[in-house]
Amino acid sequence: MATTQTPAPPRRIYMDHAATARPLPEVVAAMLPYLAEEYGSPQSFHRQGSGPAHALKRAREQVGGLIGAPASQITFTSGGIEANNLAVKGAALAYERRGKHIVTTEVEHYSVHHSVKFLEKLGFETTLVKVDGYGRVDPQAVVDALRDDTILVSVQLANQEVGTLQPVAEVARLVKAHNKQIIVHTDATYAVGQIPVDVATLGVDLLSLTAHRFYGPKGAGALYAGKGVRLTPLIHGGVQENGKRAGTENVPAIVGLGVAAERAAAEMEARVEKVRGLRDRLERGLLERIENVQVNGHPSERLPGYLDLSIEGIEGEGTLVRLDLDGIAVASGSACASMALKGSPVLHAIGVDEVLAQGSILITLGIDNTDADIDDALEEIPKVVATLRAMSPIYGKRKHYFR
Amino acid sequence: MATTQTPAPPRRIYMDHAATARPLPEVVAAMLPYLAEEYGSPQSFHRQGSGPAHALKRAREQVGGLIGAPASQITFTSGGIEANNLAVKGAALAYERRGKHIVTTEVEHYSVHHSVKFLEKLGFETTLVKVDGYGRVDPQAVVDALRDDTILVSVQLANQEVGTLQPVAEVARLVKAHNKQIIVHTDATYAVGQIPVDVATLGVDLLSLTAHRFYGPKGAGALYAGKGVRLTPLIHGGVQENGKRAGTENVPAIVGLGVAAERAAAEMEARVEKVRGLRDRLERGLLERIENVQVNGHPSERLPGYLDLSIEGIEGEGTLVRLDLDGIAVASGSACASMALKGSPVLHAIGVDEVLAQGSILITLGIDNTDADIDDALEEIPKVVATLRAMSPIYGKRKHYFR
Amino acid sequence: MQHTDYSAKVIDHFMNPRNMGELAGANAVGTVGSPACGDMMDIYLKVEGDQIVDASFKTFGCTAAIANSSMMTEMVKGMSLQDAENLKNRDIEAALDGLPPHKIHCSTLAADALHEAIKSYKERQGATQGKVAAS
Amino acid sequence: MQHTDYSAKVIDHFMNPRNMGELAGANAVGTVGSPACGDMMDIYLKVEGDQIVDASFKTFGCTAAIANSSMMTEMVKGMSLQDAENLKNRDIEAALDGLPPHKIHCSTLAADALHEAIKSYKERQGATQGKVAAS
Ligand SMILES: Cc1ncc(COP(=O)(O)O)c(C=O)c1O
Ligand SMILES: Cc1ncc(COP(=O)(O)O)c(C=O)c1O
Repeated sequence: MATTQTPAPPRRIYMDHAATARPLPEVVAAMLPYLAEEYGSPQSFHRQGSGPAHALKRAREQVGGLIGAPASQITFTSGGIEANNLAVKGAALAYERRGKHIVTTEVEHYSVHHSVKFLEKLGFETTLVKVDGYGRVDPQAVVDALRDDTILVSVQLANQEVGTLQPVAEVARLVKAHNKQIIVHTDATYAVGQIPVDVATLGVDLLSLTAHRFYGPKGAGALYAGKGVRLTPLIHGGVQENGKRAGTENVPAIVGLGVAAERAAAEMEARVEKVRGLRDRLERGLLERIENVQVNGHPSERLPGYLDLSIEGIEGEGTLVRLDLDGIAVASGSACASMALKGSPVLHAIGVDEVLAQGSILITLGIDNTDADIDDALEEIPKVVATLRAMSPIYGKRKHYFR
Repeated sequence: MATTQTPAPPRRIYMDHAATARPLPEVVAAMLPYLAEEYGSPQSFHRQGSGPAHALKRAREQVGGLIGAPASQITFTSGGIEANNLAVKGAALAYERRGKHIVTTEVEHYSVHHSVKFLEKLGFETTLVKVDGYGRVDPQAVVDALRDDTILVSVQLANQEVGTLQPVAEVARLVKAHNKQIIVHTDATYAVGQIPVDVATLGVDLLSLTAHRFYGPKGAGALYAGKGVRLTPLIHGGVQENGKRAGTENVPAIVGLGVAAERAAAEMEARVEKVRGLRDRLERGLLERIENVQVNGHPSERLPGYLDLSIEGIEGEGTLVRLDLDGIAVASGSACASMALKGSPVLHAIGVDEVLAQGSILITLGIDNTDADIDDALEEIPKVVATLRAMSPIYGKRKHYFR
Repeated sequence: MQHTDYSAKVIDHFMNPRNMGELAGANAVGTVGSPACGDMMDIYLKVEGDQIVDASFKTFGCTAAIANSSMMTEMVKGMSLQDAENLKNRDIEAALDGLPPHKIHCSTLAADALHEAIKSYKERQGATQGKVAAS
Repeated sequence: MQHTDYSAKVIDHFMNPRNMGELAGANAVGTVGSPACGDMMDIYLKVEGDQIVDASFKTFGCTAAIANSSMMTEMVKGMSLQDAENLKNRDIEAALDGLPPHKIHCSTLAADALHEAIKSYKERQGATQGKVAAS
């Protein structure tokens, strides 16, 4: 099959920071030596190992610094999904003698959901706590789901799709008050580097993060594990990462993660302000220019860069393609745009109408976006919506097709 | 504690290719765009995803090409240890209804051994087949270990410590003749890229490899899985890698793996010849210059770059440090040089005297070594050995201290 | 997949859809799909005697759904009813220089909408001409 | 760890060991460790009256084992037997500017070898002087 030869658009505007972000130039620069002269293994006793070993140590401090944790409590992984798998499976298997019940929410990432499904095959049981129309979980509902044999609670810090922030500190406080032996995990993959995150304030035992969400490289993430928290390794077979995660360390990526963490910590306030400002302008502008559109997620308790829209009468994949041909990269929760051809379970959980869910567009801004990007988006998105609505047999026929 | 301020030696000679190898400059060059402008996620539907997606496809073909496998049968992982975990745990859990018995050898890498230990906690049983004094397994002994409920056989292609090659093709042939339903895995992490490897010739179902052993980057490896071979994922939660391995793909590292695979395939013969030539000269020269030393592993059926020596009367860690201060980086199977402070189980399995095992030095050559490196090693190693022997209270007292 | 996996023809028909909109004087309509599943097509035909003289569409759906609708309406204009009944989704797909594997169902949808329109037209013809439609 | 985690003093005593070799005229020897476990030390002392007038070592073992042997023999030369008996592994470690955590046991070994040598010396003294060694 021939592929498209359409010339590249004059300017690419990236508004899909939920998928991944461009590594900072200083991140890449810091990685390069570890791809070249400092190629040694940190486990080697000789001199070739010492540069990489010190680099790991430094990165561990940098990552700890970003989330208020001692370096010794940071375990490097290949990314956020592995960190979530290690947290959920690792804690469940380490504490299974205490019980086999896990509490989590309807809106967690697949890496938590599928880990839990796997554990169910090993005899574990799960309770999925519901969320409200903003995607928020009620901390009391989490407590109500606890049982005598509950060993693990996993509640994300920010949702991957609508950006809603969960009251994790409150969840942890109540769960620990109920039974302090229960391990509390938070998937903070979407929050770390985007908003201030502090493990002490949160009061969690385990916290997952990934570098490529905050301008670090792909291939490196971390799991914070508080003092005394045991984990059965997911990847067995070596002394690396204190026995919690075997495998020759991906030194270049971990170095990149460290630098990205340090930059995020240093620039946090400015980043939040900038990204939220751009997002708010875009949100206001689009709501002014497009009618019959809804914003998904919590109005205020939401990640600064997130804008998830359900646009009546059109379908997301086509919207995404037209925008991309105009140079604007966004994502969509529509079934057609997903590799699995499945609609978004998050939009379903928060009660978005099924047809509206097919018309969802996820715009996620980052620190590399500019005012000019917002101007362009405010011009292009309404045009594309109008064009597709003109083709739509259902737009304007809400009573027929929408609940 | 103050650290050493010794000035760097004039020239560093790296002879520890068993630990890791320096990525080729063309590998690094190929990775760079994917750390910069081509930073997108291969799962993104928009244009920013298409460069990375095509890069993954290309890398899959390159890796398949190196081992004679179709691209569709290659699953990328974060490295060889993860590939081994996925192979052993993934196959065991996928086929556990057929039985719960696994056969492997005494000399496998910890990633296989510890995966099997983990499975034992889930009710699996294991038989460890013994090896001979060269570290070789007898294929008939593997067959003798099979039971009606055996579902998996895992035998490495080359040993990590003494370099001995296993008769994997013969093992696979006999096992399949016995019961073709049994899944055969080989950890080829130490062989791929060093010697010709072809999955059809081997007749295995699963084969692990890692990039950084053959001049690719850290952070990328692969598991070959033949048609129809099922695997329970180790890392759950995404559509990546056909559902076999979730997580945003580490595109830069995978691209590097692809290029390293292509180079390895193209240069295989020349590499083998060069590295073996250097090794043979070093081996002969050292045996001439040092008395009371033994070569571990098989005399001929051994990886081309491997030279594992047990040197009577001295201890390996000190030898390694002195050589390193002279600019020569090698490894040691001595307990003192290992992070775990444990002696080498491989040397134990092949019956090396315990005291001799403490004096083992592992020299592993690669394509970046030169004739001048060998000259230097032939000069320095005997000197260091003589110095340390002069300090040793046991050298020359074999009757007292050696069995 | 990325949208760059679509052929140039798919992108062309998506960006510049032919025969888009309701058709004045249409005497046959076919509707398939379900908005909740992400695609729905209305196909309008103007049939004169045995021939489709004009065709149009309105589609809610992805790039491939819209491109298949557009291509299909182009293909059937001037076609005999019988040829149109024999038009297969593979024909539309081929006319678009192929579709990514995930998107084959979109060509099926377009073919189904066409066949649906013809069937309803025939039923109505049978009814108005006082004949009972053969099952 | 890497050997660069060793202090400069450790590396210096390893590369330039002091008092290495058997000691002519030694009247006390202490041997500790086991070659199968990776380290073994012979410590030689020449005691005159209450004082250690000379000391030497032969060691099979790692960098830290050799450096500790060397440093310890330096420290005890000229020491009274009583002070030497009170020498702790921490003292040797401190004199070497610290040891990596994995390697603390090497300083223990050196102290043990010293104490072993003194003990055997005293026992022998007791025997030759016709006294019974106090337990
Ligand atoms: C909520 C959430 N957690 C974790 C991850 C994944 O992290 P990574 O892709 O770095 O493995 C994702 C990725 O899409 C996610 O949405
Ligand atoms: C036999 C063997 N297999 C696999 C591996 C590991 O691969 P990686 O470090 O790439 O995870 C090792 C590493 O030391 C090994 O010795």
